[in-house]
Amino acid sequence: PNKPATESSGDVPDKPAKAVTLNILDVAGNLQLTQGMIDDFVKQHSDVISKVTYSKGPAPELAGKIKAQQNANRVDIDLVLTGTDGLAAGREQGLWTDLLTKYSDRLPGMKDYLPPAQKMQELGGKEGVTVTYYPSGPLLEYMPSKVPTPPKTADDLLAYAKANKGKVMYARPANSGPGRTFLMGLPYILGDKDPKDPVNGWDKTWAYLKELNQYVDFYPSGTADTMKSLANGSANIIASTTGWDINPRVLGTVPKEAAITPIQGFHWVTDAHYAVVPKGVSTDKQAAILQLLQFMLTPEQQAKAYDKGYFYPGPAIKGVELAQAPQESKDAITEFGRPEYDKLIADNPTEVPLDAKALVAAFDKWDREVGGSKVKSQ
Amino acid sequence: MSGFDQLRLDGVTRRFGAADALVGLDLTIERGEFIALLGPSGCGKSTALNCLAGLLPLTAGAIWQDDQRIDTLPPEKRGFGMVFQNYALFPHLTVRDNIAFGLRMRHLPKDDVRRRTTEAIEMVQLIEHASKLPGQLSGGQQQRVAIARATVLEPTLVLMDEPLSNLDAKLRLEMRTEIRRLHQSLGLTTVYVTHDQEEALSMADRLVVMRQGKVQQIGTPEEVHTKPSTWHVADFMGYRNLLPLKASQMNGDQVTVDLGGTAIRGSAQGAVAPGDDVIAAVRPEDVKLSDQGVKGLVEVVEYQGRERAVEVVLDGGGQDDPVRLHVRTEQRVEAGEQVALTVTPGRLLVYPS
Amino acid sequence: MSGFDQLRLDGVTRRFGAADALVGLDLTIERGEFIALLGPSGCGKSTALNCLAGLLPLTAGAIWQDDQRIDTLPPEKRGFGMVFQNYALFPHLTVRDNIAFGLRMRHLPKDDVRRRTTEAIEMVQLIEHASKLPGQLSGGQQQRVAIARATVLEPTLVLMDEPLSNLDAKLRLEMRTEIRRLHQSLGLTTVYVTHDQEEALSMADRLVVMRQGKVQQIGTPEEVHTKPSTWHVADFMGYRNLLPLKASQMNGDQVTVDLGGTAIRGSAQGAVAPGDDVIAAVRPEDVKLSDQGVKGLVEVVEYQGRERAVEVVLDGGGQDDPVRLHVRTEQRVEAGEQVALTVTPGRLLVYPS
Amino acid sequence: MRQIRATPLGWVIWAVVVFFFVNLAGVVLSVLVSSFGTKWFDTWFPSGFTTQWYGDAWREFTLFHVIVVTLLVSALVVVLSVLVGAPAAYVLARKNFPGKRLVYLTFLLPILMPPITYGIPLATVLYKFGFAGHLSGVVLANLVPSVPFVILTMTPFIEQVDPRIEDAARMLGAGTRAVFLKILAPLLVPGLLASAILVLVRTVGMFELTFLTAGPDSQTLVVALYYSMSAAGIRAQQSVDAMAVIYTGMMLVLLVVALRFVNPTQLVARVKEEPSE
Amino acid sequence: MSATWQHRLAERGVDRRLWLLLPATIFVLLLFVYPFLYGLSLSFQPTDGGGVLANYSKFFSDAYQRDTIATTLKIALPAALLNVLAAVPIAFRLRGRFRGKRLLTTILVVPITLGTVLTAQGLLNYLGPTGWLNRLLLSLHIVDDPIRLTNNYWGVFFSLVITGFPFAFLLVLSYLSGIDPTLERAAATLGASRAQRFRRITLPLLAPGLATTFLLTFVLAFSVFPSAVLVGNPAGSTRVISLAAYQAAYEQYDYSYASAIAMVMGAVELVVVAIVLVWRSRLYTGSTGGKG
Ligand SMILES: Nc1ncnc2c1ncn2[C@@H]1O[C@H](COP(=O)(O)OP(=O)(O)OP(=O)(O)O)[C@@H](O)[C@H]1O
Ligand SMILES: Nc1ncnc2c1ncn2[C@@H]1O[C@H](COP(=O)(O)OP(=O)(O)OP(=O)(O)O)[C@@H](O)[C@H]1O
Ligand SMILES: [Mg+2]
Ligand SMILES: [Mg+2]
Repeated sequence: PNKPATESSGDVPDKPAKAVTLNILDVAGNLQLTQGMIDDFVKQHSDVISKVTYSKGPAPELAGKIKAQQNANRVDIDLVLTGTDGLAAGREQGLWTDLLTKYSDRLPGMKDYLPPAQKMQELGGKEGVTVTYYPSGPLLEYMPSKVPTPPKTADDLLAYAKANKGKVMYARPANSGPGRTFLMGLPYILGDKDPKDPVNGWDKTWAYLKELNQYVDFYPSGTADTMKSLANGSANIIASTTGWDINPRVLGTVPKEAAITPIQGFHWVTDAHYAVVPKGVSTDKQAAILQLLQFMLTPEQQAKAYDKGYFYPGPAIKGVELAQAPQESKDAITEFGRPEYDKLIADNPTEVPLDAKALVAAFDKWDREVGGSKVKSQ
Repeated sequence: MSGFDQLRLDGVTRRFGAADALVGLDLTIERGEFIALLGPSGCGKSTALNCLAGLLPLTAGAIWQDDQRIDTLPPEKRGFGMVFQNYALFPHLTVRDNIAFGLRMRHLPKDDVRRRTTEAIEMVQLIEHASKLPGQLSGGQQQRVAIARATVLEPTLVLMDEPLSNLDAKLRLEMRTEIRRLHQSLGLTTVYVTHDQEEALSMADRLVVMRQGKVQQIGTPEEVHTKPSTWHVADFMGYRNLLPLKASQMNGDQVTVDLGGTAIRGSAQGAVAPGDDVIAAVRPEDVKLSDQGVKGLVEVVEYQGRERAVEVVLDGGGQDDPVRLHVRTEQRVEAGEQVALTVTPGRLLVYPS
Repeated sequence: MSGFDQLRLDGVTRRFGAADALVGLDLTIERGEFIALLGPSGCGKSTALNCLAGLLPLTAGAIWQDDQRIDTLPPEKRGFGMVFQNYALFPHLTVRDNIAFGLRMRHLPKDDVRRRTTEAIEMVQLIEHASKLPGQLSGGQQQRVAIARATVLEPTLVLMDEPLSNLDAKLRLEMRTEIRRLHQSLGLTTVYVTHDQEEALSMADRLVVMRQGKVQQIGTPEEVHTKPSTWHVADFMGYRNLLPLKASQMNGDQVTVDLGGTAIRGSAQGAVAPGDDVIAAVRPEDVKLSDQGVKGLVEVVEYQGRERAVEVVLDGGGQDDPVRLHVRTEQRVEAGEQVALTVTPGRLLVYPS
Repeated sequence: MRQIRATPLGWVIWAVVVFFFVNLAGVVLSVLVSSFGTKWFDTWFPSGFTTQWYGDAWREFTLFHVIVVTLLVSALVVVLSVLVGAPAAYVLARKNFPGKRLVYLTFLLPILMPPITYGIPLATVLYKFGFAGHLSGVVLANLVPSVPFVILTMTPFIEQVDPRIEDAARMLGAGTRAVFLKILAPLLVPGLLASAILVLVRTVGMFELTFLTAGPDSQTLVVALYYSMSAAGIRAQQSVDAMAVIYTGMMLVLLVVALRFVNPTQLVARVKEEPSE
Repeated sequence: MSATWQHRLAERGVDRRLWLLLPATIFVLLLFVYPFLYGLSLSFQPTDGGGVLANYSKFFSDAYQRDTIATTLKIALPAALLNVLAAVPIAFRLRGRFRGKRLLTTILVVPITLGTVLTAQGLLNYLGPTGWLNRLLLSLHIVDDPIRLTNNYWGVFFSLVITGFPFAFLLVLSYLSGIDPTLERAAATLGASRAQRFRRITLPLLAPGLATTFLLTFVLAFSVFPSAVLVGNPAGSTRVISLAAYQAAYEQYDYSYASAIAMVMGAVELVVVAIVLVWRSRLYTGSTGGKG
């Protein structure tokens, strides 16, 4: 059933000897943004890629799967679409092919990255190619009917939480994008010593979170639960991001009336999706993938990343306007998007997220000292 | 539950699907009686016993204990003891615990339980097997456990379903005596199912002979043995010779029938008229080899210890339907010998066919 | 597997834990023989049969079929048939399917299977029950299914473990004849376990009498019946009167013993010298009520059909250890009567005790 | 036919059962309703109904194919694990032999050990021999916990069968295979069914080993379900509900089919059943 | 092999039938034992260096991790016990024949199909602060504030009961079907009341099956993972040991440590299992008369 591993370490030709089929594994939900691009490429360049099979899976087990394949010398996943966590996990285990050292010139689109996307690409190192980008958060989302005067500052939030026990909610950071964005964004808001060093540099953040913890009932295990709580009224204010603000309202899981508010002095903690190639993929396939990635980094294709606000805005390169996006996309964002985002994105600084090690340390500390303290206090 | 004076079965009927296993059983059991249910395999003996014990709901009829109707009581409320035909020993309990089970259920003091259990184990001669599980016992040993388990309780009514069938003759005799002794000394009332006439005759005060779910005859052992009410009962009670003959002459209840050319007297059992087709019944042990009488040829001889079971084909019987007589004798005869037979006077019973 | 000429058991032994269930059984079975294993409950009969069948591994010894050692073959390779003491019917199969099972295992043509199965069902008189499940049958019916299931295969050796114990007397007689007939007409070799001496005597060519796992005597029915080798065998073979006496006089193998003050002649079985403690054995039917002889008091009378079983306490026996004689008689006697007894000459056996 | 007898304790038990099921119905219905709902905020029922979530899930995960694969995998796993496990259970139930404890422990471990410990090396082995990435690999990997599972559940059932029944079959010329097929199998129907259903449930729900060994064509429903539930990114609550309903629906169909074939309470001892009243 | 030897071995249980063990043994050896040993050795090779036992001492010296054992046992033992104990009387009542039995059994078994995800979603929907149950209680004024039944211990417990009960029920019902009802009837004639019959006859004969059932439900409950995350409070009161292993493996990517935690998990289970098995081996485990 498996194709034997063909040559994977030699030079990558410009074009595969004959059209290849690609197995793409998406562990970040990225296909929602990019499947259209890939399908278009296959349609237009069937001499390069004859067929693509998609599979999807949760991120954490990804590394194990690739590792098993590589140990057995039979890699049958050719391209992985992942977030920063999967990318880092794989890198730590040495799973990814170094594509960019030799072949970055085949990806001219990478020169047009938006500046923050460029910074995200630096996180991607020589293995990951940024395909989509968004500024993320932290933002607070609330129901105007329940919270007439939303908190403007971190202290406001604390005061509100104290006054409305259990009504402020964020998900366990390890399981939730908005949760971790909130965590990583706090040091900037509170002016901590070293926002990149969660263990030694986040004194104010930890103190703040512990205090907030007193007014929180529990931390759901996913963002979806916080959204649901917001929608059904059991939470009034939750942590959110641009994408998590727009898309759930498009989908109808959160009422359209929900509003967002930034916290004074916040920095965007950005996020991106990457394409990576596991070691052991044949050079022919690598060639095809390089062509595919270059195709995906063109503005016409990047415009598809607007989607329905899921990764708002989405495109990683400069000069991609909403107008270029498919009609569906435009309609959704016209109805549910927020004009204020343009200004917020323009006016607030952007920061790359913590690197994998620091992030794991932050999660661990949060689990033990914030989330875990619940065990003792009960 | 203390004793009772009378137990009345009133039209007790049990059907399995469309088949009648037991039909309209009427029987009154007096306190202290020993009653044997007797009949061929499948005639409904176990069914009757199970109905009495409360293990099978009745299809119709009622059971009265003195003035109380008990056929709706669950088995444990009736306080009867039962020995099951397939033993139904508790596979997870040792012999001792099997036997002690009922006593423990009655919450007797520990010492009492131990003493009475030990006595019962001794009675059935299983001392060295007391701590074995039923699966480690021989068939006969299992049966003895079942007997001990039921009788150790000294219940007011004991029901026994062929309790001795797997025992050897010697032990069977001993157990018979033991059961009778228990019955008498404890003042039990016993209903005893058996297929062994001798057992029934020797143990019971009254016999109930059944056939195909119906009672054929109820009577003392002597009545049933000497005056079976139908030829079926006779058949079952060891009248092995059942001869389809013609009645020739009547004299009171004396009938004359023709057997192999010889006229023989018998006593009529039921309405018989001269010229009728009748069935004449006689036991092998009531037919004697002698110098004169009905002539015949010895066909089969079977050694049975002191006696021999001999099968004689009568002369003059039809070619394709020869008349055979079973004879028991202490004489030495050989197959092929020519013999003459006489029937002990008064021992030939004549039934309408 | 086609037939064999001889089956040899050579020191066959089986132990359960520390207990010997069967010790050094030596027995040669000739083709076509009908052998009965006889002995009290728990003596190892079933164990012997199971060893022969291959269902129990031997602890020691060997089994030879002609020149082939077969005690290591699994049961299904030996090609023997077996009737189990507890029937072991397949609870999920109807009577018909139970009986057809073995034939199906031999992949016989469908028509053959049907025909032979039907014949077997007829033989055991279960036609109207053919489509019942075993759980819906009476005990006797189940046993008949077990018999039919084993014999329908016409195996070279048939092993039967008390196959008739749950049947009534009439059916038992019929089945006996049927089994003998099958044995002869199919040229089977049969090993038959029973606890019923009469059955053993009437059916078998040779008897093996066992006690506590050991063979006591092997011989023809007549030998075993008239000359039991030990008093244990005598006991088991119906010599219900076993009297501990003293030998007074010897004359060849004629011994004189003193019974209740009367000198009686018996034949010595084994080394007996004057003055020895001996055990005198005599059957109840060989003791006659008469006008003179040993005197005694009738204690118990049991009705047993034509005959009565009478227990007589001899005069002059010790107060605490009275000597009792069991007698069978056709005479009417009552408990409390004074009687005199004689022993049929030549029927008293005297064993060293 | 017997009515359920109403002792006081009986009433209590049935009351508890009914209470349990009323709440369970609430649990299930709330998901079902939600999976068909458009928007459902702080109200008793959603504001509208739609089948959109099912359509989306169906297309996004090519569920038809996934379901076919799932059925195939679970059927194979059930059949194979019974074939391999039942004979072993037989030996463990019937025989005492030297080293039995060790063997027993070896069979216990795969049930006790979480797949984290052996999942990745197992997948490596399966990739090495070319099974993984394909249906056969998924089946083999799932057999690892299933075979011991069958062994463990079947052992008590086999213990319950009187060995003399088997002896009788052997005496009638039945070899081991025939004894298994004609005697044990029918007698063990309740046990086989129970363990088959449980293996089925576990297999259909076994995410980890399946994910590690599945290729693009051999994903099962549970992988899709876990993805929809825990993948990064945004997914409507209702679409997870819809996936869960599809998952349950499939299991339900399998269960009902299984129960149609064999009644779990079909007693072999049925003929000796409590007398009907 | 000499026949004597063959007898010796046969008496000890070594005979041809042992071959039946072969397929399963080979299978487990090939596909489990090797990978498992690999995992075991991995647990002795800590990523961060240190001695062979570094992972284990790390686990046991860290209260945050060590406590997961107690947390897990606190959830798994009661849930497994409840499932088995509840299954017994219900299954017991479902023996025999009566109208609607098949339907009733099917209904009782159906929750087995729900799966963790649907159960979790359902519990969150139904028992959540604005779920139907709380709505009902609030509108009937039985409570003033919504009761919290999810995202804590109870959520996980309920989910284990919902998924575990039918499982236990199915097994118990089947084991029960193997017991010959005649035995109970025999006990009845010996004067045993319903309760006594159950206690003295049915229960002991059922006990080996119950032990197995308990083991299986316990093992399932002990490795509870998705529901601990979804309906529990994974950061706090329901931080079960499998979650600790999961975090080590998939959040911190320390497979070695994860293996060690999983080994500890297996060992704890093994202790419970061993206790139950030792107990079981003292029970009567033979024919229960029902099938022959
Ligand atoms: N559960 C049942 N279903 C159908 N028929 C049954 C059932 N139980 C018994 N029978 C039938 O009822 C009849 C009477 O059975 P019963 O057990 O009372 O006979 P029995 O007189 O005890 O015979 P035996 O001496 O052989 O034990 C038999 O023909 C039997 O086949
Ligand atoms: N599995 C076992 N474990 C221990 N002892 C056993 C086992 N099976 C049989 N025995 C013992 O071995 C002895 C012989 O048993 P066996 O079944 O051969 O007797 P039997 O002659 O057939 O008796 P019966 O006529 O009562 O059936 C008995 O004392 C019995 O208790
Ligand atoms: Mg009967
Ligand atoms: Mg026996």
